[in-house]
Amino acid sequence: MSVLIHKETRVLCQGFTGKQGTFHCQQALDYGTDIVGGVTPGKGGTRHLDRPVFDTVAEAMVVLRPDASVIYVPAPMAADAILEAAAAGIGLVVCITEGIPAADMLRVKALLPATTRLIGPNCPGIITSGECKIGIMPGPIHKAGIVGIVSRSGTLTYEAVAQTTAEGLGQTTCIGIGGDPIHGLGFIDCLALFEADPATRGILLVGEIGGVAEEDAADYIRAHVKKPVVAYVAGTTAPPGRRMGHAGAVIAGALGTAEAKKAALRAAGVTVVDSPARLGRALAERLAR
Amino acid sequence: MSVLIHKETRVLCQGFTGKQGTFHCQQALDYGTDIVGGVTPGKGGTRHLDRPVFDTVAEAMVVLRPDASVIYVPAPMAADAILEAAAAGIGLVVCITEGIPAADMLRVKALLPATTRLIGPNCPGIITSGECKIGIMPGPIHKAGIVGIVSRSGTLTYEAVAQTTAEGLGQTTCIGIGGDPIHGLGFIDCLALFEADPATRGILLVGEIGGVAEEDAADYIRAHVKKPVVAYVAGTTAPPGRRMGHAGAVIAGALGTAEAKKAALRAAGVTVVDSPARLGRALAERLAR
Amino acid sequence: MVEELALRLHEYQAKALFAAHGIATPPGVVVTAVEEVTTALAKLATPQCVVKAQIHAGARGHAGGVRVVAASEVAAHAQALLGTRLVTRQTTASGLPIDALLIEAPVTAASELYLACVLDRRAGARVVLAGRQGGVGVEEGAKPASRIIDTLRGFWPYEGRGLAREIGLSGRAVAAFGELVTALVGLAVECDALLVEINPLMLREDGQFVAGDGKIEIDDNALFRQATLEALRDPRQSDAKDEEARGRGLQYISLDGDIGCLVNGAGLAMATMDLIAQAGGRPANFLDVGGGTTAQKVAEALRLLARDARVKVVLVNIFGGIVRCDLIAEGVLLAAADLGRALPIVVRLVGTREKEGRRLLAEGGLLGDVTQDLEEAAQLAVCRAQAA
Amino acid sequence: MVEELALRLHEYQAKALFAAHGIATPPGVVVTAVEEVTTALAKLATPQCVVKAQIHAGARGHAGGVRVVAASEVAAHAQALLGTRLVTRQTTASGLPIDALLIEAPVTAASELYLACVLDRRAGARVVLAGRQGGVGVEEGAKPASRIIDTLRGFWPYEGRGLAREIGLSGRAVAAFGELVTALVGLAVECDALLVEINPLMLREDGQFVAGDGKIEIDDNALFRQATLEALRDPRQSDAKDEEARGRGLQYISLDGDIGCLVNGAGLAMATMDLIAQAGGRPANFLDVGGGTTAQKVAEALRLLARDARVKVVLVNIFGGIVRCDLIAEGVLLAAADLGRALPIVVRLVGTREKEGRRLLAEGGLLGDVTQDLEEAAQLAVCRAQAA
Repeated sequence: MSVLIHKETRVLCQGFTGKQGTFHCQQALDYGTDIVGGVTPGKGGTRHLDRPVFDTVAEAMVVLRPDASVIYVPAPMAADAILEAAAAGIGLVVCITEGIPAADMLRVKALLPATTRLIGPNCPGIITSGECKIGIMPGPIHKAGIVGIVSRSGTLTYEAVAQTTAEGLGQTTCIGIGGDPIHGLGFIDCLALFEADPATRGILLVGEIGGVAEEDAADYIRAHVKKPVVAYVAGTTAPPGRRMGHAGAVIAGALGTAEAKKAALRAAGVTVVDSPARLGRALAERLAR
Repeated sequence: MSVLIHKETRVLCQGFTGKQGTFHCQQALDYGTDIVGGVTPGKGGTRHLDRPVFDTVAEAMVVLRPDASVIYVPAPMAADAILEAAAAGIGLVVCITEGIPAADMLRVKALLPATTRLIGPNCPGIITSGECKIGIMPGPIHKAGIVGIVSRSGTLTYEAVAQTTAEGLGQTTCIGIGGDPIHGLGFIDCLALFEADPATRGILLVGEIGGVAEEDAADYIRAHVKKPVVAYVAGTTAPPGRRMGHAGAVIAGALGTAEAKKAALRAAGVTVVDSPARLGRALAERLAR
Repeated sequence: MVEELALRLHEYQAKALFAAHGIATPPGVVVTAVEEVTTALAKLATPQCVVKAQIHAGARGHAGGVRVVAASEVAAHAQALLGTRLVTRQTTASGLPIDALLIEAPVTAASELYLACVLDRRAGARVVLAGRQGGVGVEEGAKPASRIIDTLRGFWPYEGRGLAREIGLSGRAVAAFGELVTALVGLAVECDALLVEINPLMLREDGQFVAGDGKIEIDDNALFRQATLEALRDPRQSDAKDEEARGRGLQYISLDGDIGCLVNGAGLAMATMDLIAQAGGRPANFLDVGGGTTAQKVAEALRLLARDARVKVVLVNIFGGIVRCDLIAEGVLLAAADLGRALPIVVRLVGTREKEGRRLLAEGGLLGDVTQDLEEAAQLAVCRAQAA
Repeated sequence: MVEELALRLHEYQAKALFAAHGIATPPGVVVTAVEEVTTALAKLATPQCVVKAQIHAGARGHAGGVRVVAASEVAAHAQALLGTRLVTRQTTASGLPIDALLIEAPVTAASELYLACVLDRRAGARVVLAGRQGGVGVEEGAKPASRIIDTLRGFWPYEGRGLAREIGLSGRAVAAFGELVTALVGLAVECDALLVEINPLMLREDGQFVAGDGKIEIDDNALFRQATLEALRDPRQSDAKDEEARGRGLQYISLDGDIGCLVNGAGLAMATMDLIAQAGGRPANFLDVGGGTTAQKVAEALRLLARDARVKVVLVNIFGGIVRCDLIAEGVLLAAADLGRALPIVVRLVGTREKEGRRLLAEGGLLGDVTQDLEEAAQLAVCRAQAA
């Protein structure tokens, strides 16, 4: 079992023939992902990586019936690509592209139908270890197992993965939700998925300072998550941000600092580690209890 | 009985203290309409026409609990006024203002909640004869009776009213839906209301060339309206419009001409008169059958 | 006359807006005098030119208003056109003045398409129309593909690419079309346009699009926030009386009969025309005084109507709602003195302050017919016109 | 360092945008040299002036960066400020350069309010904040009223009037506030601003509002379509190395310790800082090479880090995903030669092509510590820094 994607997931790539799309789709194919084809406007009818290319997602949909789409198109066109996938009826859209204007994501968020889940943008993607890799994470560090991982930070996700692999726990699914201010799936969505997945026995959550997503996740965990959760919040020692004028302080109040996040998570029964190097160990210990 | 408004309807006025608002609210009061107060931003707390004035509709709502609002604010602010009334929870908004940009009305149409009915803009308003007058129509020509009137044209509405009064039929309710390209209630909405109103025994429909609202109304009448309907379509001899380039022809095809409208209405069992002076007589004859 | 009121732009003005919104147009220069032709040709540096008369009407090609000319012949051609009036199928018999010419380099197109964004009453939305077959054949060819634009969602490039595929485009043109349609809709929204039309839309061999012609109509109601577009108004393309009426806050429509009509409301105007036609007559013009008028304004309106030499009788047909009949009567009396006996007046006056109005007319000794009956008024006007 | 990346504007630039969007600002002139003061004063024609140092930091008042001065004293005051650096509570100890002064006529305000439009992560929307109490006391006073803006619906003037009533405004100020907030939100949307703040917002006796100060931050990700705003960038208000890194497509953050850090990803950067702090050390700076880097870029990044005189050791902490460890190793070796023995390097390299990277480092004879352990790397770096 796993979350959102698995061995049978048929994956389409938007921005298939570009440099990023080509490289990461090849990696995904090597990992065993069922990349069924791609979309590049103007290249419809050709083939790439031995798979068909279409001008539009709608046309690809008819022929390939993909379950998910991964987006590598440049930032200025990425919002359009997300909505194109959603309009064509694709249920899971993973947007890797970084640098998308926040205003574009506001519109995407407002227009995304309830039938489409978005992961990202500006994220490493999602991987079900040993089955399906949609994104840019290094495949070899993953190992099929029992830990669900959700992370706001790209590189720190890999730390968490490597540690659970090293501890022999392995992962069910690992989701990088991305750190952009406006994004798709959040901590709570992923926690709910992991809680409901029988194969997932423990959860790692990697947060960062800024915003209040960790505090909200803590509230959710207290009320709805029975599985053990271990968390790390990056930025305990980061200097306070000077941006957002008074508005940031006015909106967030005392929330948003690493200490506030850690306290909230601990109060919800989460094991919070102070070192990102101890995520795997701490979860192994929680699971051994 | 009547449609939408009656003796008990509590009416708020937006743009209450302006020249138009003042004049027509006084007329409405003279007619017996229950104008409960008004809104003029910046004049909250004062009184006008011996009624309270508020800064916002939301504040007026709390105190006055109006059922309907009539709008006399200038065109650039009219869309804002409509949405303000809707957001405050007013169920019927009558916008008299003319000259509202079509783009503003597109947004209003897209944002208007299902719980608010809009009449207009650029219309004479709505009147239930002898009970409640919301708008700029001359009160004295109306007489309580049995005819429901719906009209796209302002002045021609008065012709229809005067004729039904002269014929001794009188009116239940008369609705001027306005001639702007993007507007609130349409022919079909009003036909449905009149069909459902026990007091309304016959219906007058006044249309114009352009658009396909009369053709759509004809389809509706054939399927849903059992009461006798008499119609006039202005513009039989008007020179063909030269606007809208090829786009108009492409969209409308053969529809939109007076002949097409008349044919559609006749095919739906509507008595179509060629002279606007014969609406009342024709309906009296239909009712006498 | 029930059409949405709109400010119409010249082709060269539309193309300047296209260029500002990233829509390619052919290299072109506008000239308003023959002396400017040399400089224009130097800028274009092309052996052949397309010379296009800038008037507010279509069907210019058949009328000689669009012609391919050798560079050496442009000056002579410009001399022949500038300052004259062009009559096309879409103008009146007197045509429209040619005050400017657009001189363009010719574009070699692999094919000609049709593209427009128009406000659609029925849909209650803007609609995009895209046809594989453009040019004069658009109305005869296959029905263009269309997309209703959700006002809040807006139009996205992928929808344009979908349209491109639907009308059979492939290769580079697909992405280019997506961008093009998005830009066109963006222009329509930003400019409060009721219509933006590119016909023909030229598709070049390299998959790029060029706007061969451009038609833009701006919502009159939005001009208060579109000052730069209002400045593009060319009053010389309208009837002088139309512009004068506009300046006085009235609406004027010129027709080809002999009865001058003063009414309130577009619906009543059309109804009056229908009744006049049924009685066997034809209106010369219409003046809509709208709501909230004054006696002075009514008088001015009547004088404006009477200034048309074809007018043999004036029909005043007013159903007073906001408009007060007594003010109308005052205005009629004010003007009647100037108009004199030579021009009969028929007055039909009902509604608000109807009695006061009729009393004023009686007391003022109006030398004309006064009635309350709509059909009778029309018949009287036709009789008087035929008798004149 | 996890804050959204943004282009910050000067107060005078913000106020120019305000004016263009119909938001009133005090009469003001910008001077960049003492010679311009005379002309500026002539334009303002006011006996007293407010002289405001234009730097990218707040709390200028206490630091002498905002002062009311008699017109006759402005030149001397300008002379004293221009070309110096201003240190405030919000700057580093070295402060920021004063290259321009905004000279304004004083505004007499009945009261000072707070108004902002900010992108709010939690709401997933823009949010308007309006406080009856502005100025420096905004964070201490009553919590401002707020409205989450529905992205598709947009913000309407009536919502601004509702806010006005909610914070206790009445009379003329109600309608004015509705227009003001609508204009502010319009500016934020048009300019892709993450923040637009007016503090204080001055309310005059006549019910009109004037922007006393202005802070605008533009979404870096949107600058590709905001060319006119990008042109407002003042690189002198940023750390020179920050700007150099930016020019090379890197992200640089200057701190106050002695360990130079090269990482990939903001999360790993913060985690590295946390680990260094736990080991008892402090970073001097951070350079994030991001994804898709090259050996050459890594070498340049290392040289940039080492150029900071305070740096006693460099810590390279990379978890290769898109980034390939072998390229990082190549870059480290390229730079190591220049850096010399004097500057120790600690390398932690795991992930994509980890083995190849470590082999390259071993073969290249790197004179430094290489480890795979995250905590060990931080501890080693702190030890080396303390020993240096």
